Amino acid sequence: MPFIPHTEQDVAAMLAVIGADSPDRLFDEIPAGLDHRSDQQTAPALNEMQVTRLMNARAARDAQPLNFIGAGAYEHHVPAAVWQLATRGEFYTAYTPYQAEASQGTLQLIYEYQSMMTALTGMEVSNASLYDGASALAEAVLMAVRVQKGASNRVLMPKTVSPIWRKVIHTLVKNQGIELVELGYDAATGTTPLPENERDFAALVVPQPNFFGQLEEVDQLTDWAHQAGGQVIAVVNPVSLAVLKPPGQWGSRGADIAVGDGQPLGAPLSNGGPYYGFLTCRQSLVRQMPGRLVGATVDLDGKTGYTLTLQAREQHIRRAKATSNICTNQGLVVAASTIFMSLVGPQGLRGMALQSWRNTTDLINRATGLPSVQRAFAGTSFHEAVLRFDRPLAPVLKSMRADGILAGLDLGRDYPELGPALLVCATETKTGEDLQQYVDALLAAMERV
Amino acid sequence: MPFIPHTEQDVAAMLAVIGADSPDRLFDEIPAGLDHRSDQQTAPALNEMQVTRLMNARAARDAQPLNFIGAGAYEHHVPAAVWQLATRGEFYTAYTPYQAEASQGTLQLIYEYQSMMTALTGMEVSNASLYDGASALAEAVLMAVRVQKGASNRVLMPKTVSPIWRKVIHTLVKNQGIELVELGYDAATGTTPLPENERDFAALVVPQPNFFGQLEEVDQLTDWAHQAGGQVIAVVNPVSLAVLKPPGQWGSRGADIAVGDGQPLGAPLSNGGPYYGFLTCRQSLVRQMPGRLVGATVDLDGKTGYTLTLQAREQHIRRAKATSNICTNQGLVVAASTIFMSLVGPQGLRGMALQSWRNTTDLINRATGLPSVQRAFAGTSFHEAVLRFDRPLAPVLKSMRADGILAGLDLGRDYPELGPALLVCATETKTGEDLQQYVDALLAAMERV
Amino acid sequence: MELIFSLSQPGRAAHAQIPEGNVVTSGLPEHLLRDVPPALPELSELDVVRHYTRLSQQNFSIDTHFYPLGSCTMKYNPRVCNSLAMLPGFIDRHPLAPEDTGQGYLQSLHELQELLADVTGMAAVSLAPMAGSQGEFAGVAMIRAWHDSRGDHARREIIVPDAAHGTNPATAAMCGYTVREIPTDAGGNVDLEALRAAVGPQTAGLMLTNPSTLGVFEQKIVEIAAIMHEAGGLLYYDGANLNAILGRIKPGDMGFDVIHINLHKTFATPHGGGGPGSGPVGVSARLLPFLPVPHIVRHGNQYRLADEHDFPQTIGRLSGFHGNAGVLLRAYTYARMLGSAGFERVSQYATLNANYLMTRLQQAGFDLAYPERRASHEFIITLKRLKDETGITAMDFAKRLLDYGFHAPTTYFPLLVPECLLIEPTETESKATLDAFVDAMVAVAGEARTSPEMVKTAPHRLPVRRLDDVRAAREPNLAFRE
Amino acid sequence: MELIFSLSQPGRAAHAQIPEGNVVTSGLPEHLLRDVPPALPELSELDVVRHYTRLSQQNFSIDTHFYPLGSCTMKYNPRVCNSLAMLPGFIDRHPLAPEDTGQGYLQSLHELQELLADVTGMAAVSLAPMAGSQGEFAGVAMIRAWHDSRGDHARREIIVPDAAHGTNPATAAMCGYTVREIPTDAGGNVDLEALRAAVGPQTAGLMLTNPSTLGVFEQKIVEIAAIMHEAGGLLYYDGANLNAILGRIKPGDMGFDVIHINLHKTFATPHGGGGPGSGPVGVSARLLPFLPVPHIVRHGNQYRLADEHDFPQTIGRLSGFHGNAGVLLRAYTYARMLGSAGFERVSQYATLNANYLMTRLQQAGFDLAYPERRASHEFIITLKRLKDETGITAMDFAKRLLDYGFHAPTTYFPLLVPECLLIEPTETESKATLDAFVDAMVAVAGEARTSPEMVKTAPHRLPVRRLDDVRAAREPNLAFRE
Ligand SMILES: Cc1ncc(COP(=O)(O)O)c(C=O)c1O
Ligand SMILES: Cc1ncc(COP(=O)(O)O)c(C=O)c1O
Repeated sequence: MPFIPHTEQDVAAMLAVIGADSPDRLFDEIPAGLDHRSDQQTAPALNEMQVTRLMNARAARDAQPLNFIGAGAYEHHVPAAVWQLATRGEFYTAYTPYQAEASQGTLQLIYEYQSMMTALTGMEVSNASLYDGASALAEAVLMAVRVQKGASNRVLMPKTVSPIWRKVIHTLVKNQGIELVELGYDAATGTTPLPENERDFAALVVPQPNFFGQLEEVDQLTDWAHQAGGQVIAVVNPVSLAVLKPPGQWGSRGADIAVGDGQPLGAPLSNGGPYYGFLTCRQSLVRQMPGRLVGATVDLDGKTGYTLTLQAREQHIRRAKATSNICTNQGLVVAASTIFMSLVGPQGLRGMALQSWRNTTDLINRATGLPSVQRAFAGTSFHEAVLRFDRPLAPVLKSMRADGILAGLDLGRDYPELGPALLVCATETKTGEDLQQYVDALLAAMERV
Repeated sequence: MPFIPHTEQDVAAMLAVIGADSPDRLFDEIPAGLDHRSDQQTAPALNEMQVTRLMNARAARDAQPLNFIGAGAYEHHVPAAVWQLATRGEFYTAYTPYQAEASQGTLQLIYEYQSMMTALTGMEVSNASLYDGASALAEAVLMAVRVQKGASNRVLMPKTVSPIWRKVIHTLVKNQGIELVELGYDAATGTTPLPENERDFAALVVPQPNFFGQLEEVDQLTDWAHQAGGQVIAVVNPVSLAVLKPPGQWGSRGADIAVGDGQPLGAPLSNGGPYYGFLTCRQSLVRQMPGRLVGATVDLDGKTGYTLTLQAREQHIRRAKATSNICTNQGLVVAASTIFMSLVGPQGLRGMALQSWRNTTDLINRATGLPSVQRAFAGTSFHEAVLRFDRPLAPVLKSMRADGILAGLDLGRDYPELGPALLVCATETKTGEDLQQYVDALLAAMERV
Repeated sequence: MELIFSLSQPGRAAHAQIPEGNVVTSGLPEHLLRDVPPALPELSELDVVRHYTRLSQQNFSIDTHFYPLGSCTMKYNPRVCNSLAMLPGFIDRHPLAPEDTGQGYLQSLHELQELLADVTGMAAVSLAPMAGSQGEFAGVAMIRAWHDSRGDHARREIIVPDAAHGTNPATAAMCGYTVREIPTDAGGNVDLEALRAAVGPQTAGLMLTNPSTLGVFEQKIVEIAAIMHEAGGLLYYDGANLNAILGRIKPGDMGFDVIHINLHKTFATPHGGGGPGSGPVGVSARLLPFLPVPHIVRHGNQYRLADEHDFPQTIGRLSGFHGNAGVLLRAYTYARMLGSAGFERVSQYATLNANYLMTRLQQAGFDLAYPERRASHEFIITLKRLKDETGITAMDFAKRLLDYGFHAPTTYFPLLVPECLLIEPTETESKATLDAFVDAMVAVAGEARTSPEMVKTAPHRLPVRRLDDVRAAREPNLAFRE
Repeated sequence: MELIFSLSQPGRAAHAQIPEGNVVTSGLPEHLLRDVPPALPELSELDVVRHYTRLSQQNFSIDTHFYPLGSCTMKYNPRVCNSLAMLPGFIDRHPLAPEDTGQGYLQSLHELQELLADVTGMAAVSLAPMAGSQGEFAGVAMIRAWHDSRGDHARREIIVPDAAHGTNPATAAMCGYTVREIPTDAGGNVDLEALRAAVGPQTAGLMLTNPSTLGVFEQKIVEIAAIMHEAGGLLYYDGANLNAILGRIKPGDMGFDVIHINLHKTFATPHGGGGPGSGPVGVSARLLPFLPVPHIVRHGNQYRLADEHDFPQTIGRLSGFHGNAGVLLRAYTYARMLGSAGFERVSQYATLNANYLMTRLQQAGFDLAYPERRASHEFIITLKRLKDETGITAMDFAKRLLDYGFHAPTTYFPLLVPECLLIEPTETESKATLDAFVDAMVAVAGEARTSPEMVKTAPHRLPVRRLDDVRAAREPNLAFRE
């Protein structure tokens, strides 16, 4: 009986106290006919040794090639201390810190996290996390519409926001009658022009860097939206914020809400999750925020302590009128991320950002040295960029894959107008040799196809 | 400056307090000419990301074939909880528990370990560990000679004790004038006959199971040695003790000292270490024991606590007259082992022992199904056994290696008299398919060579 | 403890964590750059390790304390599930990497889909939702998509019992529904008359937790399903309490059309101080076309992620990639270690523990909310009498329990039982632990009478004493500023 | 805390850890079997995890506390060194597997050999010894083998200063030598006259720690070497204090013939509550033939373990396989992260920290054992005056420091300084931590005068109060019995 501590004597003694003659008797309130124990067909139990061998074999089968895909999930070095600390039982197996006095570890950590995220985004308040970047953006859209008190249900959504994210947002907001207005991009720069014809909208979403890795003119976009009476929702990569202007300083008043995916801050790629979404905003919007918040307070002796606060926004108090239905969030990844940010500090984060930028730039330069490969866009790209090819991509990618390289993300499906276009990313994890290996494989592919 | 927290301001402030104008000044007592900073030629510093990539590549190169070698180090399943707990910072980065009140975690754990080892070996007291099984046996030899108060300096050492261990013991005891008298083995059974001609000796060493995996007649050997006035030193595999008679019950009085290598109890194979040596003995011999001991005591409130005790045996008190020079032992592996024993319990340990026995027996039966392979010895083997071949082993092993199998240990060098002989071991980690794979590879090898 | 920021000093850094090379920003447009570096703490590696090691020690957790938090299923989280989910092949894989690089992962998740469908009696399961609440969202969105697909746009209402978890009404609202609450009868079941009165052509569905959050099995479930289906609504199963019936009763058999499962409860994945969880959603055949994507499908030995092209009627995507993949791997490993026989044992022993603890507490003088009922895997006691007699509230009681080294049960939920404690021991705790907990409960009840002041000001043995929640909310201090 | 045995109950087990199949012992001779199962505890997995998690929290450790334990070099142990040494390729390899399966491992260790030889100025280094003390054994055994090889059997004596660590005389004895102790002069150096008087044709060698255990650099080292070598003896370097001179001064240049290095000190491998350590031994050219085996050699790109056949004059083997391999991998990783520039920084900052702390404590009124000397990476204060004035001993003082959240310095070692505290801050601690430690020292010194009883009965804030060591030794209770 894996994970069950009862001995036969225990069971007998317990049944005697209850006054039941068998454990089955404890289910006697359940209507007959619902009992379906017999026909379950699952695998027999494996002991730890067996399951270990099974999963080792599967993980070994999934040994990964050299990866140059970004597109929303970034391969960064994660210091060993991060997950060794985050998976300490006291963090790993605690619940949501409802009993504050017995959860100061988690609570202080979240308070530190909130402080770091506000520092990074230049905003005033941060919540304790949402599921991921995409769902955080959806929550931000809902929040912005709430903040505008329903003055408009239209939200301007540039095509330079990740196409998958846009789909997620659609799923999550459509039932509340919110309209996502797609904004096209400038074909030359891959950035969002001022949508000057738009007037009636609740919020403008501004990605920086955008999905193509291009830098948007965030100041202009922000000021324009504010003048038009809309909120500005920034979508940012947290690592880039070591170098790029934080949303809190965009334009003359700063963005109103900033969101993004926390994955680059210490979460491994891990097939896509668990990551987490962050959401920061102006102080004045705090009561419209979704998700948990931790605040500092004092105990009976006046000593500082931390506790969940402003819970009147949340589902367990507000029920149908809550700011969101979220309950469980991504606490452990936040713990890892907080440790990560503490370890790398501003210097390390800046190094990651700039080295990733340099490597991607380097890769682009080397790749566009080949006659059949060009940059898709002018302007500045950060740590991702789009390459345009003179021939279909699929066979090129297949050839490079055979040479042990995941060359990037094929944009054909989501941006057919670009022609054969590849989104590539080389973070600080890549060496000069890796880049050369990429270019060699690319050259070989071009010769083959 | 990896791992150094000082800022420039810190350094300046510290030097000012000291009254030194530069850090170099702090070395001004060192004779000039000894300074050799300039000519060091080591690799440049790697950051964590770089060293991680380097070591990952090296470890990947060392991906291991299916292993059927035992011979002193045994592949057993180690529950994931074992090292996750043992490497918690509080265990991993504590020192030897000299300040007892600040080290109750380590001290109570060692007390629990000592209790488990006495239970397992059936002896009265256990120390807190020695370096490994081989060095523990050497310490036991020295201890037995001390116990006998120098009445004899001869120790009877069967050839059925691991040949490497015998070499280690020679290294460690020879300078104290101790003579190791080699006892031959019975060619039919691979066990040690009563050395009836021997009279003048301090101790007889008795391995169980012996290096060939054969079961010795421990009762007879023990009683004989005691009658001859010698001490008995048992050398045991701790996993086997879940099933085999513990040294404390050998013969009519039990062995006097029991030693072995703790590796099978939760230490990974890990290229040979760190493992640990255990040493248990009769209560009456406790003051002759080498190594640390933890004892229970009480604090000022009468509450139970644990502390290092009987330190008057040790080098830091007794100096040249200490029972051993050992200081640092193998604490962390003992921590892992204690957690391991708690997790598997008597049932799990018995399962490991019997399943290993069954698998090895099964393997032997399948292998000796081939005409050219035979068992080397009659009698009972436990979870290792010797196969004898009709042809040179090297090409057979090479062929099996090419098929992804480490077939066992070639005994040719240490026991040339056996002819082509292979020591094989199949622990509980091996499945029926693994055994079949072995036999298939063996068959293929026999056809090839 | 000191904040990490107070350990910071300008110029300090964990140098081993800094990428090589000194890159300057020239080439990046000045006006898009940040002028001052972010105020992250500047620390050595030792500072960080020491701070978070010590901080962790200030938590109660399953690994350190009995944690009988009702509705949360704080059972043992096997350590091996963590190590296996962290294997390089799994954690190094980019979610957009070609599917041939992730067959081991996809196979495991496909098997998990099948296994969950089997154990819940549903036609299919999607692993996309990232927690229970997102599972609810997916489920209710599918209910809406189904009605819409039939042109039945009049159904704008979701019914929830008053005992329901807050996420249920909140989710219904997120899906654009209005919420109608129905009462619970004296025995802890849904008030059938009220339900009959509530249903109509406006009814989209009913969200039900069974066993309910009152710790009892909804005995009229078959009738409820009939009422609902007759009215044209669908039945949603909140699977937060699946641990109580795992391997014994299938929600599908009770007539539910759509369900979610909290893997971080029933399937022992860690709560991590607040998440991540995973809330797979299961559907009956008629809701299949609406499943969220991506969905893992199998072709012979090959596995792939099916998407909008395969499921044109899907409610869509719920996350940037594929949900909380690492959590799913942990749940899968756990499920394989249980096997089918193990599933049934989970609910059996969880129920045994709850009924034993309930009986012992009743015998010790505590008032049960539903004394005539069996406990499911949890049960409620009410301290109303104690409060009337001593002024000690459920919260005071809970805080004092912490001093005894026990995490408190859930307090003040469900809302309809006054001064309640919702107690869920789970199957992984031993009788000895339950007995020790009873002793502590009795001791605190005694103190409530003998030294109420002490109980009111508890806890006394924790890193902080009673915290001022009101002040936290009145003067929000949500981030450190120099 | 309760012992693990008190949680045990017959029939309980962590079932996921039990191998499949029900094997009976028939076929094994009855008389060789055990009659009752060993009294190991019977527990669930949760019991075990909870017990050892809580137990761990009762320790001070580098990861939780400043730990200025003199002579022990309690510096930060980088976490990455642990993860890398635990990679499957490394931990799954059987030590007797063919060498082609371990080239990654062997290459790393070969590079470690070279790197240690370089940084110590020795001709070669063997990684075989499993801790400092075994390194000493190997070193002294080589000294003996060398004299023996020259037919010089009269040299039966090893000289050690009175300040030496206990392992030095103990090791000399284990190698069959008699030990002659020589005194220290007032300045903390070896008394040269005494040394001159002690040497002779009976002298096999001298064991010296430099910087010495008194926390000062042995200034006459060049003369000492000359005296020794003239007398025909060899010079042994106890490298426990190598952290003080790493990357700056090479023992080989000081004239040492053989040295050991404590990797678990200078190379930051964890102490693990008592080990494992590793004590590589380095030799000058003339001792090369006697190196312990196995020794890693390189042929082009291939690495292998050389043994007795390659080193016929070897002193032999020290362990069943090849020493504490996993510890060596950790040290190697650490060394690569430092690089040569990093080595020098270690000694520089360790020395800076020690001198700063020494100066601050002196300014705060503490008595230094050697006020005229520089501190090496550690230094000694003596509380003799305090004891005379207040009755508070160094041990009382140490215990009270624990209450302030600092591990105590080494007490009563070296033996020749009365009421001494040997304080080693290491390079990985920040000025802020050192300042906080000074505050605590000052506070305890104040308490020694104002509330001596409190200091004498300290600690007061730890899991236990002062333990009765005398009782532990008088009535040894070394194992739990039902
Ligand atoms: C009854 C019930 N329903 C729904 C939920 C929501 O699940 P989650 O927290 O995973 O979003 C919970 C968990 O807290 C619950 O207890
Ligand atoms: C000066 C000195 N020499 C030798 C040793 C012995 O080293 P080990 O404990 O590694 O055997 C120590 C360590 O305690 C020491 O401090």
